Amino acid sequence: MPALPLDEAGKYVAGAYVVFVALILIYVAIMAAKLQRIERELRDLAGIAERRGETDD
Amino acid sequence: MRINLRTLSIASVVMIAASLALVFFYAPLDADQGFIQKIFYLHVPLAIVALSGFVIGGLHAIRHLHTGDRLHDARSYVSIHLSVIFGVGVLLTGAIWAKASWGKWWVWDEPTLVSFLIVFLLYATYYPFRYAIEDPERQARYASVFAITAGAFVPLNFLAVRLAENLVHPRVLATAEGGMPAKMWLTFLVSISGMALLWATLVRFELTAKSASAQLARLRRALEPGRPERRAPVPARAAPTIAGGAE
Amino acid sequence: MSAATPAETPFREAFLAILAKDLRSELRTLRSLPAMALFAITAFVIFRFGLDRTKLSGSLAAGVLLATLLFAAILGINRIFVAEREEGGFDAIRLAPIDRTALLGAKISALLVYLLALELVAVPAFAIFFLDSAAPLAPLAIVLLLADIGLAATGALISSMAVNSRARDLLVPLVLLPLVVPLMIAAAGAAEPLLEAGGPGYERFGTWLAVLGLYDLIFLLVGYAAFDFLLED
Amino acid sequence: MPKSTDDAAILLDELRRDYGERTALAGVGLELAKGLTLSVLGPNGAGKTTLLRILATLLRPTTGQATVLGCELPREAWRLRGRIGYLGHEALLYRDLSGRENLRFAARLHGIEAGHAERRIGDLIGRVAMERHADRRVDELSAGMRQRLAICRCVLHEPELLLLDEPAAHLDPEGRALAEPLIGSGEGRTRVVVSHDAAAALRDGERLLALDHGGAVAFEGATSSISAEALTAVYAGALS
Repeated sequence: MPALPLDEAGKYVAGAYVVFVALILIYVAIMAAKLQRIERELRDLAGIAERRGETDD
Repeated sequence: MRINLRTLSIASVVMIAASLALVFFYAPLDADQGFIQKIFYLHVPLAIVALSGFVIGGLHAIRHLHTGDRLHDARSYVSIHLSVIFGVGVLLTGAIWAKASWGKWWVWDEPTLVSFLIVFLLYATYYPFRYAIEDPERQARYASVFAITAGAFVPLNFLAVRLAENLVHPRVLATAEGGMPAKMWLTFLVSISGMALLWATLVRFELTAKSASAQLARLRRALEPGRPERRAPVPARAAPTIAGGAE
Repeated sequence: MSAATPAETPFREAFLAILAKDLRSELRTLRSLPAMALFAITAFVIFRFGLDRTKLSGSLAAGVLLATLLFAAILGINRIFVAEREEGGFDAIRLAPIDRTALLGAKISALLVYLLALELVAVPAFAIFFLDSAAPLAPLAIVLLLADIGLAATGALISSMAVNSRARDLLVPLVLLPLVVPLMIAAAGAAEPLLEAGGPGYERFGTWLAVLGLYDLIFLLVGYAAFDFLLED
Repeated sequence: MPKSTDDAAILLDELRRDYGERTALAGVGLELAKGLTLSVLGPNGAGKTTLLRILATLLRPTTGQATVLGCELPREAWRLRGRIGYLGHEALLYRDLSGRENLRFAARLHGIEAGHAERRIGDLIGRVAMERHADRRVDELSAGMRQRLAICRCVLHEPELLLLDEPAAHLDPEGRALAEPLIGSGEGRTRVVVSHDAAAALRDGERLLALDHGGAVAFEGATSSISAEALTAVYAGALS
């Protein structure tokens, strides 16, 4: 198979690298959603801890 | 596993940047494949790292069964999880490479890629398998047995698929087996190191996230003892009413 | 210490007890075997019309036969541990002074008996439906026996785990199918020349038998090593 | 940590078992001498069955010490198997086999020589008055009959320690009377009996372990040191 001309080949190579970057970005997005959930829970718990501190005094 | 997450992150960024620079500005054009061959530096490291990750998942699973320490199960799970994600990348970049080289998105006579598909299909069942088992301790043990079984499967599968090929088609990586120029080798080695570092970083990242969730659940239990836990199969009962009443 | 530790029941005795129990149960209730055989015959009929062929040979014959046997086998594999799970057999066996591997060994053997019984019906039916001569059947039996051992080993291992999950009937085919791909590759590789229209050929027969044997060995060993952990709680 | 003595059948120290996030047993400690009966009392979900399953080597403790008949669990569990008679909620009988076939199977697993096993099985079936039903398939039998067979299975191999989870369940008065000589407190048997009935627990056992929700110990000691009224009062709200 003869090598593809550069402009043709470039599309495929770019495609492959875009796939790789996209995959990592999707992963980051999923982890970001998880982080947000953790943050929400933490805020919730911090509120509980604070309220408890007030009633104990 | 002792290097901290920050160092690991920086190292993988540096290594991947270096590998990209080498791939596009240093490595020579391949005589047969031309520019298309650049996919090699992405596809092959992804595949090797994913397969190594599966094997590492199996090794952690052995340690888990050996010691009974659930930490090893978490490591096994995260290793397999990231290798599955890398596996998606392997199949997609493999398809693109096949299209560029042969004009078809999928070819059945490339044994390495076909083997990888089968391995990927097996590991994709790890999730439904794992989450179908309710008791967390048993889940961890069964998942470890799965990881070990699948780990033994990987080489056997490569052997069988390789033998099934009548070796009519020359392999794409023939250049890699024959005399690959030193510049290509260097680029390849840097690429694979970068990919391995990326994998390790993400494993650490995911483990840290898992641990954070677990600590959070612990905190919630400590702060709200009476509240039913979300993931517990049986809700915890109300506080004891009869403790100390036995006088 | 007053009482001495009672001797462990010999492996052979425990193995035979469990195997005999399983076979007696199956003979009495016929829960798995008729369903497996019926499934196989019906699948042949479906292939007859799906492929629109009245004669099969070579790779097509090997594929139809092996795929049918595999899917029929899954029916039996699904059920092999159900009695232990639902009727307390796991507990009873774990309370006894036996090597737990005897349970796995007995289940693998019981599955092997089921598979051989299935093939005793399905393979002659396949030959009558689709083949011109019975010549390939003898060498085919060797291939099927080796494939059955591997299928029984992986099947028993996966089934023992699936039976303790929420999705028993789903997990066995889901996990087992990719796991037996190498087994199918090797069995099909050996069976294809055997079933050629011009009479059985033996191209790379030895290589494929070696792969089958290797597969059997590896998964028997994995089962042996891992099974104890599956019974703990 | 208490030291193991020769006449202690069971020695527990800070025994704990978690199922994931949920605690089933939270630090149980006790000692039971050979020849005595320990009654275990508690509301549903207090870890009674969990305790019994740990003692039977069916479940691993999460933390803490458990020594049963001189074997440390779970490390020496293999030495203990075959010396315990366990009667759980489930009869542990195969429904497609007859009672006699089930007992023969159990005897083979326990390595009992065939001739001896046949005599022992015949004797036991007679003692629970199941001669007429022993050759019927278990799925044709009533719950009470299954329980009688389960009792036979439990004592078939002449265990040194009986672990009984509500042994009277499903049994009519006749069945209870027949079961008593086999699994009752006579003949110096060492027993752990899980019960729902406070009065029966006090009557049957020398020692009492009362568990609370979440597997906490509410009372542990000699049955003579607590009156039925006090115990009933303690459990009035919790027991159904």
